[in-house]
Amino acid sequence: MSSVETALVGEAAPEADEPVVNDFSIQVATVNGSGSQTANLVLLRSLFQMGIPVSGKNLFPSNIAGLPTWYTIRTNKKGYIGRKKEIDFLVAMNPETAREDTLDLPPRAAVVYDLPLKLDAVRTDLHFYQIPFDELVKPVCPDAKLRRLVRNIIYDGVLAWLLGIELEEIRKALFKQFPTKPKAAELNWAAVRVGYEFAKESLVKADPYRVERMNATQGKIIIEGNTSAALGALFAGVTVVTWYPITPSSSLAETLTDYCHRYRMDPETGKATFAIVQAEDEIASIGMAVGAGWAGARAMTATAGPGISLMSEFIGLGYFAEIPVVIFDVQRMGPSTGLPTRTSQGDLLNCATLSHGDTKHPLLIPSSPEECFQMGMQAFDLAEQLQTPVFVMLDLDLGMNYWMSDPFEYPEGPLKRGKVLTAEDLDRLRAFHRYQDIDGDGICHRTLPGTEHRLAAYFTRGTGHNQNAQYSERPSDWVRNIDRLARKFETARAMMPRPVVDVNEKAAVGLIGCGTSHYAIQESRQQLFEEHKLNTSYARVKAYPFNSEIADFIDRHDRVYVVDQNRDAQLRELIRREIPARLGPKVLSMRYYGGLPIDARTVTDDVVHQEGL
Amino acid sequence: MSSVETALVGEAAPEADEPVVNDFSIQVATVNGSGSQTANLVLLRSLFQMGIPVSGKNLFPSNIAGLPTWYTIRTNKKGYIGRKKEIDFLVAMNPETAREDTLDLPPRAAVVYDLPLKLDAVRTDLHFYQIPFDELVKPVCPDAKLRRLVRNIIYDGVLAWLLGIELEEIRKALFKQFPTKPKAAELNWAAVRVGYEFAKESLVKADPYRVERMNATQGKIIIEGNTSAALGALFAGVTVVTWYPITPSSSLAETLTDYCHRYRMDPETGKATFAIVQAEDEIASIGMAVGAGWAGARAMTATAGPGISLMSEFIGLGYFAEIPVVIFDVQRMGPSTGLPTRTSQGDLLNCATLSHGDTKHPLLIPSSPEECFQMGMQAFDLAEQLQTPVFVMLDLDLGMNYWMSDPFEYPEGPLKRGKVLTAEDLDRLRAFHRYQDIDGDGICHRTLPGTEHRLAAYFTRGTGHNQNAQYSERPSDWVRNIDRLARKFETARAMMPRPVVDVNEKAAVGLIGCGTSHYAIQESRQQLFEEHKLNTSYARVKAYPFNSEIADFIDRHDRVYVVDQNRDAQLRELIRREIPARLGPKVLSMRYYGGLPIDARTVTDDVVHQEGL
Amino acid sequence: MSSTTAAPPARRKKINRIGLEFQDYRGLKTTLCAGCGHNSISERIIEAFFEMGVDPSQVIKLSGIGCSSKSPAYFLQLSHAFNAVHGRMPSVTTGAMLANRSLKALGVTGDGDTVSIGMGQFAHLMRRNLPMIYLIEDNGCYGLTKGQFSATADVGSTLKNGTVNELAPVDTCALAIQLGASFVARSFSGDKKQLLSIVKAAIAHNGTSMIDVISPCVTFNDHRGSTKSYSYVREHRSNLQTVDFVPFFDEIHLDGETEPGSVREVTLHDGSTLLLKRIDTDHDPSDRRRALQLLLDEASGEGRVLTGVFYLDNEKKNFLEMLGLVDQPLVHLGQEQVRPPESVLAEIMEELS
Amino acid sequence: MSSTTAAPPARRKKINRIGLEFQDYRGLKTTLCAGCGHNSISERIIEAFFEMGVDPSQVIKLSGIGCSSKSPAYFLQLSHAFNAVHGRMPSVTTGAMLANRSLKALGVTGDGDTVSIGMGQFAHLMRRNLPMIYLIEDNGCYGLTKGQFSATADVGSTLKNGTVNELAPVDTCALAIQLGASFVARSFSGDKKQLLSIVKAAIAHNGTSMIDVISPCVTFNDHRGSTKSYSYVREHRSNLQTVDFVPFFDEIHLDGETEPGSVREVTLHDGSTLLLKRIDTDHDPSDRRRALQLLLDEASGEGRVLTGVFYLDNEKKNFLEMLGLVDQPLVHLGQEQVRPPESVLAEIMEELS
Ligand SMILES: Cc1ncc(C[n+]2csc(CCOP(=O)(O)OP(=O)(O)O)c2C)c(N)n1
Ligand SMILES: Cc1ncc(C[n+]2csc(CCOP(=O)(O)OP(=O)(O)O)c2C)c(N)n1
Ligand code: SF4
Ligand code: SF4
Ligand SMILES: [Mg+2]
Ligand SMILES: [Mg+2]
Repeated sequence: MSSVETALVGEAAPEADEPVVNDFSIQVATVNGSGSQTANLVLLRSLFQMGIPVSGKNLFPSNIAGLPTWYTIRTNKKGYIGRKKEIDFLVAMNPETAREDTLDLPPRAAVVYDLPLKLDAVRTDLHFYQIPFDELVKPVCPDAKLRRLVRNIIYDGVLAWLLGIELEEIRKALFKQFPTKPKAAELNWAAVRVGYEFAKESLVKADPYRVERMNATQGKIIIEGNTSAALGALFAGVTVVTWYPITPSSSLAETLTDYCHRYRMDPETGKATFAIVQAEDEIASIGMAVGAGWAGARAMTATAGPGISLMSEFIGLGYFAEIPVVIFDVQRMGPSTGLPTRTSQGDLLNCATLSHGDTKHPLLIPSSPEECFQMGMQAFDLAEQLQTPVFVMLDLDLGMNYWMSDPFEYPEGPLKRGKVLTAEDLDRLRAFHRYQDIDGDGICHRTLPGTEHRLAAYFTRGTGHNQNAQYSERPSDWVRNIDRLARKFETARAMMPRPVVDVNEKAAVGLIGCGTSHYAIQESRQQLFEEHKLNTSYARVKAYPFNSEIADFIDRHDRVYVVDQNRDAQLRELIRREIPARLGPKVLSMRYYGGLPIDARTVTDDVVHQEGL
Repeated sequence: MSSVETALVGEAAPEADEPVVNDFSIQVATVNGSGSQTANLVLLRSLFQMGIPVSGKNLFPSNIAGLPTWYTIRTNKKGYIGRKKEIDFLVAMNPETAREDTLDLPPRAAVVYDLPLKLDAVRTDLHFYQIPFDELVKPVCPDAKLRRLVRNIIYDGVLAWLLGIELEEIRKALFKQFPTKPKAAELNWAAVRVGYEFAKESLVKADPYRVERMNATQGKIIIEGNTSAALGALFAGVTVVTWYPITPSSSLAETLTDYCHRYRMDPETGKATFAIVQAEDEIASIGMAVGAGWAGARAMTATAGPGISLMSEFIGLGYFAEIPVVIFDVQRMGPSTGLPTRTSQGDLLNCATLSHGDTKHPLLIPSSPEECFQMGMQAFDLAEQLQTPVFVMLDLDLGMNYWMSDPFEYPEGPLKRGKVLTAEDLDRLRAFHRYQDIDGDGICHRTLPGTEHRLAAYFTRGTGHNQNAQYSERPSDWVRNIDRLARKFETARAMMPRPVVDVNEKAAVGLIGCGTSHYAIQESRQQLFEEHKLNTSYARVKAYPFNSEIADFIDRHDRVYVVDQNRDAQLRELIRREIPARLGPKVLSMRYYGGLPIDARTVTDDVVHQEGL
Repeated sequence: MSSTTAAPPARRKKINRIGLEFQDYRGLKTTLCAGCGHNSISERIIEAFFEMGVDPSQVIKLSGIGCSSKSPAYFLQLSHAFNAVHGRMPSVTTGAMLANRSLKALGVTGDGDTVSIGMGQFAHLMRRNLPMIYLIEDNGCYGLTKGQFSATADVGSTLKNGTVNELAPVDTCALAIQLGASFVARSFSGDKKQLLSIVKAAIAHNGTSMIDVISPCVTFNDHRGSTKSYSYVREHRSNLQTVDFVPFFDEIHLDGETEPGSVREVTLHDGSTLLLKRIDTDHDPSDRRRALQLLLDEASGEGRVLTGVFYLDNEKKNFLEMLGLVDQPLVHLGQEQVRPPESVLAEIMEELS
Repeated sequence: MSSTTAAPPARRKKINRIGLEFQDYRGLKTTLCAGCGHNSISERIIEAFFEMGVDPSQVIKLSGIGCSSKSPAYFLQLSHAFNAVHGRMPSVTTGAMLANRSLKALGVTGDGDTVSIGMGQFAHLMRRNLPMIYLIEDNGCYGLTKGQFSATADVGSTLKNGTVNELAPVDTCALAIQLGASFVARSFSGDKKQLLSIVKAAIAHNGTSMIDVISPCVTFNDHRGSTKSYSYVREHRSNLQTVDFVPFFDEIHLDGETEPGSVREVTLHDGSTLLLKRIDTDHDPSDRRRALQLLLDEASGEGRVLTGVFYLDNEKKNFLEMLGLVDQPLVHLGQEQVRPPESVLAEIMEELS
């Protein structure tokens, strides 16, 4: 609303402002299914190629075509790549939202818009650049049917001139987008140039935003979290992948499928060294994964909230029957079907104790593509070492958006396959008790079906059992068994990745967060210091269960804010459960759950408010 | 083991001890499917009819016939009817377990056993009564095929003589068991008399246990919790019941079905004023209940842990789309299939936040048949008033065992149907916004399908929506909506039944428990005082979310033990979540999870240990 | 809302037998892709309910999750709607009908929603013959999740990326007949006349009307290589009969050139008439055995897409009749009808004492 | 364990072609009711695997939840077993076979486990034709939960308390054939010879062998009024053929009095032979159309219980073949086969830079 008023207040045309270099946000407003994706990625890439820290976030509707979509690109010389709340530079292509998008802008922002929209009539305190897209596209693209798709990339040319993006980099990025389709690439490249020429001839640069070459992306890659996690699974040697399509996790399974077809076909026979099955639903996909894990495969599934709920019964079986399986949960906004194309951290609590009865499950929580890759691999080791379901908790922002990253490192050492007894072992041991805790770590030895030995067979069940896997209703057998499972969870605690802790000796206030909250927290810490002289420490949780470092971190501060991208402070809830109760009062909460990636300003404002600054 | 040693140590035959009147436990060990159920119930009833406080607990296997079953009956003049750990009087009929059962007895216990078992050879420190059941049954029951079923009731006659149970009461109880089968009753009655006569002629009473008529059961009833809950639903005017069989909840739905056929057929037409459907599974049963609740029916389902897990997705929909539905969860021991015929409180945490995303659900937790009845009714009022799924958390002990109870009181006042707008209302209001919080309590008005009015229709969905129930992905719409749901949960808090609080001014220690833990806690408080001079206060939680009284209770004590019949201290977990963090350190935990109903001694020993007494 | 719905001015004035305008049967503007088969189906639903003069306040629209399952937002704006969870529309509809048997239920679903995740509930719904219209918008793929194969994809059909489907498709019509549905038909979103007649017949029927409508996904499954594309279906479709419908409130006129014996007149539950005009061979829709035969042959045949009315049983008891419910909808029963009197409680307590 | 299994002394010495004793194929002592049909089936399974000389270490036994699903504890003690959750054995078996294609999978389930809660997974398993034996111990009720009707209960069949079933039963064989199973038969726990031959044929087959075995529940569904009682089945059963089985390692001997043409010799995947001797009419088990016909007629007929081998397709690709997996079980692949070399990661990183 307030923005509306800003609009009504007639203001003088803006002065020529101080130049703002490599530190602003661009928002491209289009409709989905209009091929704007290419134009936006080319934009992103060319900035990246110029060595400027950059991030892109796609805000798309839960539908296939024709609804409003916003793509925001942020450049930041300091390397802050979380979402920026304010838009500095708008590219308005969508009649449906153009007016509102313009009204929401802060004063002095710049607007590139499609001529018919007449946005310059909406406000007087902005920098407007009017582009006759339809007119410009005609000469480039005689075929009218294709114009819809080529039209958009013209704004890349316009922006190139306005922001000082090197055309050559745009060209490079563009041809990278069409590796196999040179004609399409040429067509688009022509469109880019037309936009550039038009801008050069007819626009007067008035806004302060510019880019300049830097050296901050040297050797980096650009990748989505889902692709990274898929690569993790690939290099973990996954053999059985069973899944059911659901946004935002589908692309994880689909990318993995592509990579498997490229790199996991047996060279001699040309046959597959993996099995990927699109199951009939999530109950079947987890059931297959559990069956495969039981039989000795490195098995996984990928899903999102609704799938997690459906998998609940099977996860309880996996926990109790002690079966290794990896579940990638790419979190979207729930409850229920909720907002399938919006991000959240709303499944933490549910996954940590999924299923009825007393259950606890390890969670890995990556914050970056690199961690998606590493944890994507580690999850399989942990699942097999612990003989239990392990969750990798991504979110839509991390999974489906493009991120800068250092290249991934090739894993060292052998796959950790856990305590599996072979026929030879059984010969040596002369006895096999499936659920006997020989090592005292709560983890017992298992055999795989097909092991050629009279002692190998055992009976796997979700019902009460004794150390020999025989059915038992004896209270003592029951208690011994689930106490051991609790012990196993303590073993897991020590194997989980440790938090990343940055203690500021001067800080009385600490921040704790996980996953994609990281970027907002990082930037917020600087804001808190620069704007309010508030020193903060920061601990980023990478897994559940937590180890003592989290308690120590809380202990050494007066107040700790746990940042959650959910309503019910789920991460804080998990932390509270595991720290000494005396620390409880120090643990405060900062929550955002609007479905957009959390931004630094929101964190800062909330903390400032709670701190009474 | 220790008991084995006791056995090996030869001891002198016991002295004639002091008589023990109306304060002992009997354990009948048989195999299931052997008709012992009748004999045991007759025993229970006749003691009840003699005015003696009594309880019976059936410890049965998860199979249909041929496996060991134990039935324990406890008489206690003080009225403590929780399970008693020690067995004073054993009736050994099952060759498979007889020896072990005997070895487990404390010294000086009495044993009635079947002649071939020769138990007197096992120990010398017990009172043995040997009965030739096969021989005795022949004359009574010429038909050899029937003998298996009649044989057992002979021990009722034996016990009648040994314990001083009035034959006439046994007769009464017996004929009550066979209202429609006089011949069967007569046959069994003859068997009882044979047992009695045999005992009188050939046994010498040596053990101290006796019963004497009291007046403590005047006007009381004997009933199972499942039957009580079914009656609650019946008198709540339930109209749609959809379920899927699962132990220990099946009898709830089946008893309700019987009562409905008796009392809910339309007098004129003889047609049903209810719909009861055995669905194909739990996803279908909750789906049907949700559909019915949406359409305006008083709808319910009944299930146990595995069913709860399967219902997870639909419960999230019910929460988010705001649909009234009642779920009876008769808790059994999990995780997974676990121990289907053992009791637990292991679903508390799972039900409280069932489903992915941010969800919270009200739980009612009855401790007695009366509360099963009351809460069974109240749940429907709450569900419709709050427009949300409401859980009634029984457990196997409460649901499937027989309990003494005061007769139920007929409910007063009208059914509370919640905020439903009729066509007339709509005429008056001239507008309808499904999700507008007019009253500020988070609860909005709904209309029912079929309402004849142009304004009545709205679109129910599990996806993001605005106040008019239209699809929306706007962050502001989303946040407003789920903040309102959180507000609604606070409204629920005030509507939940308050805890039963008994503060002992002298007490530094408090106990908190729920459900069937009540009986053990009650008795344990006396043990703690009598044996250790430890004064305790007690708060029994009847529902989640809790109200301030629980925090106040914790606040006024130094240490509070929360009693949980699960491994992970689930009730304590829920309490910790809701009380001010500063109270956290006071909240300690006492847990039992062996699958038998928790007993006072176990609570006492644990508290004594933690208190260092 | 009206602002977002665009009715052709021509129709504006048209009034049906219960005095409602065509407009009243519309919904919000579709957000599905332009050209999506589902949009045509929505149009037929609007026409059918308008022309039959069904009171929209007595209709409930239910669906699962998918592009198809979104479509209830785009028709019958005056009817209550329930967009449930993926694959579970059958149970929700069953519950709603148990609660209020006087409602007219229209369930719209997709091939993924029904045949993949929804198979179990679909099967048991058919078995119960719940009175409802069960309409599958069948495009052989998962539109909303970007075009993966569903379980109705034909052998050899390809995805845009070239992946070939090897698993045999599930024939929803054959299943429905075998499992107990009492009205089973298949149509094509592109055949206005046939689809309209069949939807009307479903409205007139008492029992489960299972209609599988081939409804191409223009964005993900309309390419060459797909057997659910517009062009493929147009080329390979063969009609079992010409389907005409005459509502109970109209006169039957057989056009002149129909020679006697070539048309089967089937009277439906509400008195309306279904006119099935023979094309090649004559098919008696009450012949369950033969209907299954036809579908089996088709499945084994060379990619022929057979549409028409396969099966109809007017006599079969529906689920609500089986349950022996009072005529009055359960939701309309008063407290005195649903809460037994104090005497009953006393009697029960007495038994338990 | 041996202490709890009681083998008839006579058999002790018997050795099969891989040198194992009969004893080795037994399991724990049953805890099911005396007389339960499921126990007879366990006996046939023991005999079949022993006589076929299957290596038990290469067999996996899987089940859901129910009395029937408990029975894997009572046979093949040397085989790995997985007693999963209710109705989901198909997915668990699928996963296990994906992981290790060299295993022989035997799934044992109940009518409730399969046709009620398990319908969805059952349907998709049949469609995939996963190589496994899928054996339903069908008693028309839920034994373990005390006898409620399942979805295979016949119309008019009664519970012990008199309740009558009105819903038509689901024919698992007809469904299996329609959905794609390549070997489909029905038998009776009381017919040792027929059941043994069929189980052996299932062992010999490559693909999904769906066997529905009528297996009376003596405790809850063996009363008069039940159509799944021993007496009812004995009285109403009619055999499609006499079924004999000759393993690949034995000679075929047709007994003298079989007149030529009356016996169909079907060669199975492993070279064994199934001998189907005509009784009334001749049935070609490769005729899918006719098989469905038979089952449909039976369903409409007067409570006849038709048993025998209905359908067999030796050629049909199974699911693992469709997936084009390496011959070596995936679980046996070494790290070098499943983790691509460093060069691959470098190549991918290059593409993404
Ligand atoms: C439990 C669950 N699993 C997966 C999804 C993701 N999902 C949404 S729509 C859809 C498939 C829809 O296919 P179909 O029913 O054929 O509808 P169409 O879009 O093709 O019309 C899936 C898998 C979901 N919403 N819920
Ligand atoms: C998810 C779930 N729901 C319900 C149950 C309870 N339950 C156990 S066995 C069974 C039915 C078994 O019937 P069937 O498969 O026919 O086996 P049978 O006992 O008749 O051999 C049910 C409903 C369960 N264990 N799990
Ligand atoms: S994606 Fe396909 S099914 Fe979905 S709306 Fe577009 S065309 Fe229709
Ligand atoms: S209850 Fe029925 S099915 Fe279960 S074991 Fe007994 S006889 Fe068999
Ligand atoms: Mg589809
Ligand atoms: Mg059964």
